[in-house]
Amino acid sequence: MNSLELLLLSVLLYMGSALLSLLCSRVERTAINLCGIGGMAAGVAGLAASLPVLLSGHGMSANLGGPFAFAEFTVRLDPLAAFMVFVISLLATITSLYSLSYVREYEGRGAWAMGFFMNTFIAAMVALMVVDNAFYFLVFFEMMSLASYFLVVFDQHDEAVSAGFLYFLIAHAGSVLIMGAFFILYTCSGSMAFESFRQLHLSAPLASIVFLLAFFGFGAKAGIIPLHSWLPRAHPAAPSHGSALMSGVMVKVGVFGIIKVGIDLLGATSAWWGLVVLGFGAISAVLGVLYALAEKDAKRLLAYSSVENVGIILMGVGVGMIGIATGRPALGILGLLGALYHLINHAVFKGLLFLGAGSILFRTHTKDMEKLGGLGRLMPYTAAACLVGAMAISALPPLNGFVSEWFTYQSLFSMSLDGGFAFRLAGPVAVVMLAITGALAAMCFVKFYGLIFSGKARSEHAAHAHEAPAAMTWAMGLLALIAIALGLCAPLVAPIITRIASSLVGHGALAVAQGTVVFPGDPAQATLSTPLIAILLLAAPILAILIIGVFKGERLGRRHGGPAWACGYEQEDRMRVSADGFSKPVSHMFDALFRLRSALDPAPCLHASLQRVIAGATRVEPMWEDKVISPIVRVVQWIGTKVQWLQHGDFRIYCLYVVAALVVFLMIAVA
Amino acid sequence: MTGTLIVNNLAGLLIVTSLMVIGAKRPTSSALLYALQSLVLVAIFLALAVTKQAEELYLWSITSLVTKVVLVPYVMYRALGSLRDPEADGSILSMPWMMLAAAITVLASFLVLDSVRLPAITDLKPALGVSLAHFFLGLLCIVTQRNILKQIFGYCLMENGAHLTLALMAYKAPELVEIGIATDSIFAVVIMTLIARKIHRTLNTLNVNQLTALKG
Amino acid sequence: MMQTLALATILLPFVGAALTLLAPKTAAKWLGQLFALAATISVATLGYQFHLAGQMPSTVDLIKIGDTTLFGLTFDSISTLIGFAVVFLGLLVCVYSSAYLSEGNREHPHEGRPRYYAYLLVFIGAMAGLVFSSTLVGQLFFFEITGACSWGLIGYYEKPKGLRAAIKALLITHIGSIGLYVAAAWLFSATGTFSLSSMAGLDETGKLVVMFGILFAAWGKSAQLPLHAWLPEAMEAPTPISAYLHAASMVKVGVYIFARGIISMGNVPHIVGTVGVIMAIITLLYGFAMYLPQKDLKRLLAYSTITQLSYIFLALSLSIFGSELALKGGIAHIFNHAFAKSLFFLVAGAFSYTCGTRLLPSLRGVISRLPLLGVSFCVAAMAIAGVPPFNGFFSKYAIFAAGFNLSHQFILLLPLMILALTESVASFAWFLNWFGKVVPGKPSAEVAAAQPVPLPIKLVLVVLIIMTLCSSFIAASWLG
Amino acid sequence: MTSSELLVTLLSVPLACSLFAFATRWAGDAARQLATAAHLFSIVVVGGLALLAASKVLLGTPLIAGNHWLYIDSLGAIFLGLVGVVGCLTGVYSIGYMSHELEHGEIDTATLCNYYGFFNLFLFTMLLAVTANNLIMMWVAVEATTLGSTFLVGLYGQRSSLEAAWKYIIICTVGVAFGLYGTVLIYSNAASVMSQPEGAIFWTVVLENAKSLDPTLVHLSFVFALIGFGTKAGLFPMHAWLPDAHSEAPSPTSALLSAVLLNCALLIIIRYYILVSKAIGPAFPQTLLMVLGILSIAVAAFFIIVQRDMKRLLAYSSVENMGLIALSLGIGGPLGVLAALFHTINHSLAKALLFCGSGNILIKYGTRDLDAVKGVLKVAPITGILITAGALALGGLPPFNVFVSEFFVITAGIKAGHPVLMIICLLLLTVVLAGLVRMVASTVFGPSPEAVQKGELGALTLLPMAVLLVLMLVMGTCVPQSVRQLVAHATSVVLNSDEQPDTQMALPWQSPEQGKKDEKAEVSAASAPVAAGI
Repeated sequence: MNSLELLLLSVLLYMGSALLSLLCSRVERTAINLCGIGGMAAGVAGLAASLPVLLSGHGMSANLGGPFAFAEFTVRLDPLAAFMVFVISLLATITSLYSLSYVREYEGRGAWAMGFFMNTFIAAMVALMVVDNAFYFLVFFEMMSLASYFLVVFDQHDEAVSAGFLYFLIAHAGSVLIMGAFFILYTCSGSMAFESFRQLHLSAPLASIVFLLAFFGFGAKAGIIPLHSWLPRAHPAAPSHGSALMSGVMVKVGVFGIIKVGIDLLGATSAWWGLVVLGFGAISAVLGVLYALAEKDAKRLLAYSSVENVGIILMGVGVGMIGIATGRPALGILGLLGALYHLINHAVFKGLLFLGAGSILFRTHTKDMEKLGGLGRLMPYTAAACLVGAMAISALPPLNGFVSEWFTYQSLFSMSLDGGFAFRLAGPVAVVMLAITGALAAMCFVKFYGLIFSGKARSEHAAHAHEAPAAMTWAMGLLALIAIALGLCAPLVAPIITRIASSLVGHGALAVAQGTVVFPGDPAQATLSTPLIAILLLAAPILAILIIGVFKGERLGRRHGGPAWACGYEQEDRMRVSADGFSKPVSHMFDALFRLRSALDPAPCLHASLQRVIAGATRVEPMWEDKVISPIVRVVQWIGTKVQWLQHGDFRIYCLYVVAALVVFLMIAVA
Repeated sequence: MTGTLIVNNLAGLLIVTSLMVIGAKRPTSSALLYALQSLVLVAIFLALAVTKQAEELYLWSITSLVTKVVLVPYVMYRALGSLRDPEADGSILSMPWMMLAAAITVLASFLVLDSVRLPAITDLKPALGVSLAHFFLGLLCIVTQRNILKQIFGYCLMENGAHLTLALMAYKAPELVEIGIATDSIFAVVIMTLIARKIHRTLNTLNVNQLTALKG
Repeated sequence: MMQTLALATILLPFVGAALTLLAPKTAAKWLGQLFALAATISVATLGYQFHLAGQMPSTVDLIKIGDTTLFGLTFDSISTLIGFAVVFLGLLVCVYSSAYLSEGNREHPHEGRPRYYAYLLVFIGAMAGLVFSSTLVGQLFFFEITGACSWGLIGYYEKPKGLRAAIKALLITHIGSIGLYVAAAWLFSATGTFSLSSMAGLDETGKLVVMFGILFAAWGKSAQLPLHAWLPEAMEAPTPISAYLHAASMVKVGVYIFARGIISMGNVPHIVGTVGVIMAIITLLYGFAMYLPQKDLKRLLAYSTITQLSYIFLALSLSIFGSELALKGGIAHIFNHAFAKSLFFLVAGAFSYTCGTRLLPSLRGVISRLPLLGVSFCVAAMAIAGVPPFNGFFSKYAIFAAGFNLSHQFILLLPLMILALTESVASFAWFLNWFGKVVPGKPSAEVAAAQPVPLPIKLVLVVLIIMTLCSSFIAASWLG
Repeated sequence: MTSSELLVTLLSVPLACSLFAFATRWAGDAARQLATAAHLFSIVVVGGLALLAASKVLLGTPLIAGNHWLYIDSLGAIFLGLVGVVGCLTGVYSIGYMSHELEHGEIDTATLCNYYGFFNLFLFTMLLAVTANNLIMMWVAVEATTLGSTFLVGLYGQRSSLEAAWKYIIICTVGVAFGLYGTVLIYSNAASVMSQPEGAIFWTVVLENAKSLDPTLVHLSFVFALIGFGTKAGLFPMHAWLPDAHSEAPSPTSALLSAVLLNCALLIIIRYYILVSKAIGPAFPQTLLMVLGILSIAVAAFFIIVQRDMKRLLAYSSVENMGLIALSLGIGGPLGVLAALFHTINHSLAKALLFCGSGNILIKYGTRDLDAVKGVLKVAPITGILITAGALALGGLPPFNVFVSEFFVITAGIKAGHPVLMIICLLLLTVVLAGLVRMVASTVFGPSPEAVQKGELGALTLLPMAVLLVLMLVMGTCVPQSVRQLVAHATSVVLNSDEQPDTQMALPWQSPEQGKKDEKAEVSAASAPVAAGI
């Protein structure tokens, strides 16, 4: 089986299990298992399909025809697509595993349907990555949105429904923008095939229009600020493994699309596109994390954090595009390396965190962090996995988040060194923003972990929680391991991703790793060795413990638990750190930015104008009846009643009619 | 006095008699006057027959004599004599106005016929004009009178006018035609009379203004 | 063979209608279904034969006066495709009606009368006749029959409001038909024949007159501005009829004759296209604005029909500028919309049947109480809104692609296409909004008290859901 | 049977039966049966012989009989056929209708005998009108139709029916009297220019000499004839008697009046039209006909839309249709005339059907008021369906016949270069349709009143209507070859030319070779790809 066949198998497995799940609506347990196992199998097949391409760097494509005369179903598994398929499959495999237990929560509430939507959702994403035709691209793009929409509204309460509405609407509007971009390309090339788009050489203004349309279209999907408003509402509403996929993978589809159109199809010909991407990325990163910090709801926090991370990824993409546009392939590769690396990393740790949040929800039935606490002891595995995730997302070395952010930093530094004024200015600014982001992210996840897992339980549910089922802990564990591996094995992973990036840039591969170190193209600029850091980090506390253990052996044994010291007062609930309290200083500091969020919210304005339109339409609707049809009817009837006067009963007058007619006609005849 | 002159003068007499028919108060007197008029008509036929050497017209005059002078007036005299409805008496136009209208009609008819150029009737144009005018006079009777019985007479007058025209212009037509026309007119009169009687019986009126229930 | 089959498709329903009227009342619904089924089999076989014959377009003259063809049949991929849709949907509506028109119906409890099925059958036959007609006279003939049938069906419940609406529908479409009268007459006086194929030989004025005539007639039937007023009122009809009228038949008459005209004329004056496009866009926006105040599902669907037909008009008008893609997209949209909108209307009917209401605000939480209806609602809404994998997207996409492609040549099309695209998003939003309000959540009192959906209704809904998923592929592969 | 015998029989049977029916009033108890039998015999003979005569004309040359007094060419044959068919059907309907009236005491036996007598007399006069060749006899016959039918109109002897009868007879006699002037003018004109004046009385002979007639007089005579016979044909503004008479007459009579009588007058107009066209060219008569036609349509349309009385509404619809025929004649050309003749036939069938239907309603409900009649479909379903179909047909909706002829009218008009006029005409027809449909909607549908007993009136009242409906369907979908030929011949008669419009309509089941050829072509088309595949 070659990669494409495996890929096909993967998609068929997803779809097959999805459809079977529909048929098993009466036996939900079977449906759950079917979907879970099917998804896992499909995920594995997807991994198997993508790995050879990733490792070899050689893509493949096939043309499958299709019924539509204007669009052929072309499949192209190039390195970028393979990378994305890999990420999707990876997360899909694990979430499928997770779902085996998690979905039981939904038994009796249509778990079979959830399985159907879930697997369809994944299948659509996989297919979306590899189609090489604008038409089918949009088809799968919309199918992805559609399937995930149902995941969002699955709970059927008002909040979920309205979140779903917002989500799907923005996604659809985005897809229409994308459609517009594709149509322009189609108009110029005469074909819907991406291949023909790649051959095009558009004029700069036209290309810019295409790019901007695509950027905002995909940006809506990626959740860049200001098109992000659906994200913090939709992701929490979905079931957690769905949120994991949406947040971990689906938003990346947006990024993928930006890369696809901006670099793959248009060739990133204008440098300012990169600046745009960079700018939006930076803003999204900072604002995303700020908003995340202010959240009390665990899943909303994670969702805002996704906005932040997408911002970071886009910063990398932006740098990559600038590199390509300004003819600095090394910079381009570096930027894309950072972006893609962060992409997979974010998928892993955000997936992990959402699964963790899901496990907590599964046991405690709440997402409100104010009501949690002390779960570290009750759910140790979950806590451990979440700790890894939180550390990774906070970019603590040697975990994966650090590596990719490091590459991004390096690319920004490289950019600042050279090129036009704008770029030299943009680089440092972006670096600063990235740094702020990093700091706030760390704070944010301290809050996340601390409020949920540390301290004492704040609610009955939380107090009686216990460890999640095995499938779920295994899934989280796996992700945690992958997060660690991606960090530690950076020297192995980075070259693979570099190859993808360089294939995008169209330049020879850049050396970014040697032995146990990775470096941004030039080892002289900077080097990083995550294994070494890991060893050092592990070594330092162990050394300390060893020392303590050796010298203060008996004291350790005498330690005993008791209430925390509260200046001598009794412990009270309100003394504990609350979610609000934790982020209060930050909220104060960035008050203006928070206020901006509500000030810029277009919803009230839209609502008002909608009301006006409705009122207008209500008035206009009967107008046809009143102003057009009724008058016509009335006039006809009026004429009728007037004409009736002719026939008023006196036959003598009737005789005169005859005479009159005769006279008139005689006059005509004589004249 | 040539035949044509006689014809033309008699035709003039027709107008006078028809005005009398219209003006008569009682239906019986109208019937009698109508018989008188028909007599004049028969005389015209005879005169024409002599003038034109048309044997057909003798036959016409005989049939006319039988039907119009005897039969029709008799029928009307008998059938209408008993019908009275004082409210229905009267006309839209008073007698002087009626005369004026008649004059105008005659004049107009003459004018219209002025443009007609048929060799057969050049010398009988006045008679032809009168016949046309007579026809319209009948119509005038129908239109102006309030009594439906008068309208029967109006029809008869029209009929006479038309008959005269026919005699002037189409006397060569087969006799059967004339008989057909005569039969038609008799039947028309009979039927009208019957209906008038029925109306009088059912509605107790002869007033045209009462016959305006059907409208719109 | 094909000729016989086509004639059978046209005539069988008429025969069935006559029998239905004569047969006892209880037999009516079975006779109706039987004859609709026979016609469907016939048209399907016709399609198969046509396919075997290599999908070569052909024309057969049937009724001639001298050299003038009065009526003939035309077989090409378009007529067979649309013919199948109208007859097949007729069958589905028949089946559906057999359950809908029963004492169990909550909104209109009564047993279907023979004349209902008779009208319906005549409608099916007339639609088939119109679709296969190769002459303008034939089209006009069946055009008017459909008008008469719609009159009978809209006023079926014999309520004053319904009767009024029926007359309105009849008269407005009849006024529309004046265009067709003029077109046919003009064609005849210019070329001495009524056959569509001769339209290509007209001079410029003739083309303008004929094409505008057809366009006007098409507006009337397809309820486009300014002749749209009959359609929302026509919702007084029994719901299966609304489904048939506003999805498959009545309104499709207009677009179909327009499409036929364009295909037959070949080189259509651009001014026709310009007028067509502009009116389509205006109707599109107007129709959308009218979505907003609607609370009655059927009225909402009525306006949605208007806008969807505007899309078809847009497509067909664009094809005048030389876009093959637009033409195919338009035809495919006729086909796709037929199934999607039927589904939607039949869902509305099922609501009436089970819950006794079709007012959107009183419907809530359908999915938990009536899952099939919820799913159908969703599929229909998504299909109408143009979300893949449902059929609406595929044809709409082709229309937009063609439009944008043409805007390269005709720059003024660009803003119009953008408007259309905006409308597309907006109507998507509106349907999604209602979907969110109606389908999920806690059942409202009406829904909670719903009675079960009868089997025939379920069956039809399932078939339509399947068709909604695959009709676009059928259309695409059939049209080539 | 020679043509002469045929025609004489045709004319004499109804006359004899009529007299017999009058006579039966003295037959006591048997009167009803005797009169009915005579009536039945008469209408069957008339129907059969009329069709026979028409078919003879179709197969051969025009029939001339009775010393040139009677003449049937294909034009006359159409009208003769109509008199026969509609007369026969309404005759049958009469039996059912009148026996019902009798049983309910609306009329007595003597009136019934009178009814049958007058009915057949009326038939006779109409037959005479359409077969007359003698110009003056034509007039006489038309005048006689009035006289024959006046009693029918006033049969019920009620206030309104008497009023209607009075108006009918006065206006028609006055109007038709003008026709006499036209006749006389033509005759004397012809007589003065022809070498053998005695022939000038015959239409056929005059036609041969039409070219030598004096143009001015021809102008005048056409105006007189048009106004005169137009009165009888119910063209605006001479139509005023029509709604009254049609609405007050017993329904079968209304049907006969509307479907046949008007046509008889129309035939005379056409005869004059032929003469005049030949003498002075068609422009003048066409203009007049068009003016009258469009005026009639317009005025009648508005009358229809506000009418609340069912039979009056139908009566106005007759005005409208007569207008349409006149318009079509006025448009002229082969197509226009063809359309006019077709429309004559179609209108007759449709109107007869509707008047019969209105008769059923009248009996059932005792009123013709549209506001009072409701739910016919529930009371008498078959009647309801037939009325609905008839009204739709009359409104010009396919698959019925009126659509076809209306379409031809429009086509002819546009071909002749009157697009605006035709659009106006179509709009007016829409108004008419509105009126008819509104009538059906308010009577046929809706809840049925409690007071009305449910059930049909019996086969005799339904069968003729059903036959008419079938005829209408046939005329609307596949006009029989014979009718087409007849109309085509008639058109050539009207156009005075030997070239006739080609109406050889080919139907698939009528030309086996044609069909076979197509099938063969199809087979070869189907087999081509297969062969290529092999």
